[in-house]
Amino acid sequence: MDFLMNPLNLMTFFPLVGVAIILLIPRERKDAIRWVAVVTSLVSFFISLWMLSMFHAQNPNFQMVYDKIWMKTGGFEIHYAMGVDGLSILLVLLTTLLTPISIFSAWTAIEDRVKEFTIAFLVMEVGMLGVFLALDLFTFFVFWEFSLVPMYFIIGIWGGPRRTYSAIKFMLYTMVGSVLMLLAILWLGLSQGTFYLPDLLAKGVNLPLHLQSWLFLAFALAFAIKVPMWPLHSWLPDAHVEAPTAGSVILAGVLLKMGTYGFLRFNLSLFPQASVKYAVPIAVLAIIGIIYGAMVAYAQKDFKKLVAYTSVSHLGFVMLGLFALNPLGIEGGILQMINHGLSTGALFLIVGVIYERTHTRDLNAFGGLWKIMPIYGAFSIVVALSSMGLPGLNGFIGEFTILLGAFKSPVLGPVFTIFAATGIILAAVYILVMLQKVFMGPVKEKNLGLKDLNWREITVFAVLTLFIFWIGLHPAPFFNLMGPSVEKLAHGLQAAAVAMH
Amino acid sequence: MVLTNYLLALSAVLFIIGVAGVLVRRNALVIYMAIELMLNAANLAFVAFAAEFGALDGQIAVFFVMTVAAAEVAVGLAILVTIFRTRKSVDIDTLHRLKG
Amino acid sequence: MFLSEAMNQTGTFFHLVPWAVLFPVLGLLINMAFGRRMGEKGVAAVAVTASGLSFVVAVLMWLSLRAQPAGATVPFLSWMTPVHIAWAFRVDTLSVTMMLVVSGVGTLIHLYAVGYMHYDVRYKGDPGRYARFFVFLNLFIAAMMILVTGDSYLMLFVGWEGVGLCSYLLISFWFEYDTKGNLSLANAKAGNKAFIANRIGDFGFLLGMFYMFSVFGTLNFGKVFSEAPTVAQTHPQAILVITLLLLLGVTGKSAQIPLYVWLPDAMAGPTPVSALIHAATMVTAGVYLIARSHVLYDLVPAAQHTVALVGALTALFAATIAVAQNDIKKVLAYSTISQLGFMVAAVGVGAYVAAMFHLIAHAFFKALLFLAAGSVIIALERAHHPLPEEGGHDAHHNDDPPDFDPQDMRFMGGLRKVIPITFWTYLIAGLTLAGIPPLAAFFSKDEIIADTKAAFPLVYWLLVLAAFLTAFYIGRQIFLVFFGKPRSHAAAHAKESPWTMTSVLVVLAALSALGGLLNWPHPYLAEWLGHTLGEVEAAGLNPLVAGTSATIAIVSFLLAWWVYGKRPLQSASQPDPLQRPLGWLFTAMQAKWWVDELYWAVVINPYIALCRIAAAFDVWVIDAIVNDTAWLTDFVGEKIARWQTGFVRNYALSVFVGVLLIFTYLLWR
Amino acid sequence: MSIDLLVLLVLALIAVGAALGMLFSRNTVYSVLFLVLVMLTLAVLYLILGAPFVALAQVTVYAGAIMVLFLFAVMILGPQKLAGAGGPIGWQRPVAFGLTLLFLVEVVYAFAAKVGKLGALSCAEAGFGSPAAIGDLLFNRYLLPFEVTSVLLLVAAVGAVVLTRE
Repeated sequence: MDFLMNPLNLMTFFPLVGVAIILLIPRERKDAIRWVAVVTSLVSFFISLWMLSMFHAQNPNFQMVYDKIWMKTGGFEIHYAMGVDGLSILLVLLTTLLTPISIFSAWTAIEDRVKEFTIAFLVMEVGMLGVFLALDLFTFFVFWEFSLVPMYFIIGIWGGPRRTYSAIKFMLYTMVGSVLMLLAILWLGLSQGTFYLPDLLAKGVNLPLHLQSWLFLAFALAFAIKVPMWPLHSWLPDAHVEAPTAGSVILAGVLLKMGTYGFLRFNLSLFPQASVKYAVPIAVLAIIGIIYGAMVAYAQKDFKKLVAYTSVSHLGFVMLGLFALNPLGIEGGILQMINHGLSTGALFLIVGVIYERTHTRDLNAFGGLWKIMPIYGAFSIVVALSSMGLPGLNGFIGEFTILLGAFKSPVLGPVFTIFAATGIILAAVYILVMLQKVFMGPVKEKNLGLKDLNWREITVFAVLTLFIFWIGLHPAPFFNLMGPSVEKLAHGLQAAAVAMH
Repeated sequence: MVLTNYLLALSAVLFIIGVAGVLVRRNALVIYMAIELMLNAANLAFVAFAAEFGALDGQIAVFFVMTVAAAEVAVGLAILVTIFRTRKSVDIDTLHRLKG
Repeated sequence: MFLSEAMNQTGTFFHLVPWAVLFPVLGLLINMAFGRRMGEKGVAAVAVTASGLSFVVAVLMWLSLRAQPAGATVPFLSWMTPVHIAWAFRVDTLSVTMMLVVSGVGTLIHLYAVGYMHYDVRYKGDPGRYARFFVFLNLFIAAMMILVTGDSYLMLFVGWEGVGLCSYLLISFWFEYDTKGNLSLANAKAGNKAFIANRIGDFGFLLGMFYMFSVFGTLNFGKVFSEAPTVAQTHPQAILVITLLLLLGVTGKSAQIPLYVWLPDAMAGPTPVSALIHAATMVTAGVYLIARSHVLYDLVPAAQHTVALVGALTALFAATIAVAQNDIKKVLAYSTISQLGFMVAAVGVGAYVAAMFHLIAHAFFKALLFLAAGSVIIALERAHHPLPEEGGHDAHHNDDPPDFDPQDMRFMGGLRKVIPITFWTYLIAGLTLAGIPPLAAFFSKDEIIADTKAAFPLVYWLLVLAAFLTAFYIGRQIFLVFFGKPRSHAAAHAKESPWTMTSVLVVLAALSALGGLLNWPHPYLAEWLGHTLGEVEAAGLNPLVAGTSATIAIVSFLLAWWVYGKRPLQSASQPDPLQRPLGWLFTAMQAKWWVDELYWAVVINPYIALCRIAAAFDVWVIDAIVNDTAWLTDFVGEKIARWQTGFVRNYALSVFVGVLLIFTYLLWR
Repeated sequence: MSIDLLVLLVLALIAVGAALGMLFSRNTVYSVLFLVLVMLTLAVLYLILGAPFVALAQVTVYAGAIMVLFLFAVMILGPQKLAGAGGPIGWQRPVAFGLTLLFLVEVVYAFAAKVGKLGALSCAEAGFGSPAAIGDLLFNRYLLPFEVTSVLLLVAAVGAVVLTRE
């Protein structure tokens, strides 16, 4: 029974309780199913708050660690290990926050096969939480692959016209990366004698640099596809455009962060020298991602594709932050992951709201919505400004810290910051043009009858806006949570950087 | 005095003729017979080595080869007969439906 | 009794400074929540009191500063812990001066807006938006307060972008119309242009802050200014780069040469917005920034020269364009750019007090000019198609030409008789702008010119030329609008605006007339700012310079009378009297030297094309690579499948080939 | 040239000739008979090699039973001659011939260069290939394969019957 006494396990596997209940409910009682799903994910959220209360921020190491021998094969013990530290706590909270929001927002959007939809969502929450909490390379890989399957079904079944194509593309693209990662995990595990992360971190990976580089690159490829970084991003627009609104919110909000978290937890922690060696190329790719994402987003006609490309741009910032290899950059990167989850999640909800009413995503079909849907307009302006990085809102805090970190970074430098900072101007361009096309200008006749937000949508947006303002005005609690852990990580990287030069 | 090499050479030649038979002929029966020929060539090699090393195991192997050959011929001809009923021809090339 | 309690132990009210920001925020929240239910009167009351209370706090700060001139820093809340920057307010003479101007003029404009928006909202046919206007106006006051009272560059930056946001929201307030009132995207595009131009400026500001943080380790004013001299030694060119990057930010916000293009388009916003944001307060934020960072600028003469040069060039360049504009608000917009050029030139040569003095004077008379222009526009609008509740009959029976635009001066003329109060207040403000002696701007502009004469002769001549053009274009505007005979039905039957608007005009007229007393007989302002800016340049009037600039102003004004007053324009379609003598030069000035077209051709269109290429590249190359690998595997698979012919003999052959290969391998090995 | 060698040569020639005959004969019955001839010559060879029991088994089982079965099959299926050379995949035949010749060349080369002198026949003690010796070996060491082959034969028999049922 001690399995469920550990808060992390309880939180991760609690959604399965919801799944069990939903299985018992007959298919027709859609609302009952939806309520059970929302309540389960909310309870999971409260458990995560309980876990947060037990998390003491000064301790940089893993906390609430649960470690059991899972299987013994060929003289190897494969551990089932779960733990949380400063790097992953915020992402766990983001997951448990966004899941109820996206289920709640899919109330009227999903009508057919609601039972399977909610089950897929809850199972995915288990997968996602597992990824962020796993402390054993093996467990991590299991959860990593496991979380793909529900998203494949969510895109594939409830998606738009080209859903099968984009679902398969999404699945295969990620699988290609994770195959290499599996090889790297095995090679690492076998060469170091253990898959257990704390041991690996304590002992340090004693491999010559060129071998370390290969491992680093294998991990990097798998995570770069997931982030997505510049050349490997072509699955994202298709997956987002075809996924249902709730699916897009979770895909953008959490699944993309598994890539950046992976870089943080594995690439930076396990291979400091290789990180220093590859910091500049990755930073260059990140900057290309920022500028390229912004430009392509500006040229999009489809509202959802525009928002999808903004994710490429925002996560370019996160990657730049992470590979600045100093505490400032990494803290900015982690916070920007949270900000991106909130503001891009909200942006997808905005697309969802208008898509539910007009069943089109073509930007030119809208116009002057602010006049006929004032509340919707107000929330959208706030969310758009937050994703544009307006000071006083959450986006700015992340971007400012990242750019500052990159500027003072031992490996990067002012030139990187200048190019990345142009991203801020380009972000303003595509956001404002989007606002102009959708919310301003004269109202088209067919849009006159559109109803404004109902109470359900308002609660969802209110929660997200609350966080947007909170992180914008008082981010101290968030920074304190991750401070020590990032300090410890950055210390390792600093030593590597000094050793390398 | 007779060297085993010569016997092996004979066995090889017979084997190659068997292979040629399988590849060239279009009549299913002749292909079966070519296979029998190849088996016999193998038996010859077995016996030759049994004789040379003075160990009877080679000859035991011949028996096993024989039983397998017998089983194979039985089943093979049965199949051939059933096919013949539908195809009315023994030509192996008529059977080409199972393709990529 | 209330004051005594509020006073803390040291007998000052410094700890109340956060309320300067919180009152407007409270006001906007109330209006946002209960706007619909409170009706126009309620909304107006809440908004005006919020701004008024902010002004009261400013006055309290002023009182406290009189007692303790050094000022204080009031911490408020922790903010960016990793960079050790907190929400903290800095109260000193410089910030309080700005607070007084912002909240003072702001409250007056709130009052004016109550009347103006009552009509404007009805003409645009969406009374529901009344509350939203005042929400944004209060948000602007709050953002401006954060800007001026911020204790670190980052907090200043929050206010900086906050006011940028408010100007965006207020410019595109009527987002479905254009300035003439027909449905179009013009206002929305103007809003975008303003925000993006500001954002480009803020890009420079941000980089400046990054460099500052990497060199100083902090963005807090106190620490930065104390460490500046030492850093100037250790990192020789650091301060230069930082100050120039800050200048880029200033050009964005205070509409100087490269990034001024958004201000004329910002006239798309309702007139109170133009008055408050694009004349009195927001655009002066750049001047405040340089004045605040005077320590940095004083260390690097090269930076100061560039600032002065940029200011002077802008002053002259904008003045030339203002001379040839027909839209009443466009003239004032370019005039604002030009006057800002004066201020930036002043801080460029280190004349911080002169700059602040001109800033204050400008806030008064330019706000008045805009509000009076607004009153003229509303007067013409009400005459053109009167509102139903004012006995307006629906049919457009009057003989106004179809393309009648209430903002175009060619349709005005002879308004002094029909709207006398607006005329007299406009005249006072116009003469102040021109720099006619007894009025405020004469002293402030004269101080600037006197200081530049000593420090930077080239800038001096540029400013003198700009002053000459200033007097000319304001004279032109006054004679076109108020003298001669009415050139349209609406001009003939214009009616004076209600007392709520005209009262504000009168107050502002008084302020702009008497503004000179601030620093003339006795340099109060110089002493007052001295506490913050340290040693301040010698005040007092230089008779020679004063004389020359006064004569220039009067001569130029008379010239304007001679061109536009003596033989006033007869009809709206008559070409401008300057058209013939100046020929292509006049058309160039009217077409704003085609700077907008240049930016479109050089920056915007190439960017759009590049984005399209990138989008196509993304689909046809990156996506294609992925899809083609899928197609390739399919193609290869299909080719291999063809090898299974179905003939048993082929399979036998393949087996044999296998045997052969193995055999040969075994042989050769 | 010793007598044994001469005998071997004659038998070899007969065997190869019969095999080629089987290969090229148009009439299926002829090729069956040629195959029988090959088997008989092999039986004689086994006798020479001191494997009398195997030789007799060869004659009775192989030549006798299996070839008779073939004759039955030929009779059932009718000995029509297949006209034409290549049939649908004409290219098969020449390629097959080429490859077999290549294989032959390689085998010859193998014998010439690679295979050393193997030992001469030892024709050791009498009773070497006698049924007693084979039986003893068969039922001791090779009992399991013996049982397995019996099962195999059973399956083959049942299979043949099932397959040819109407």
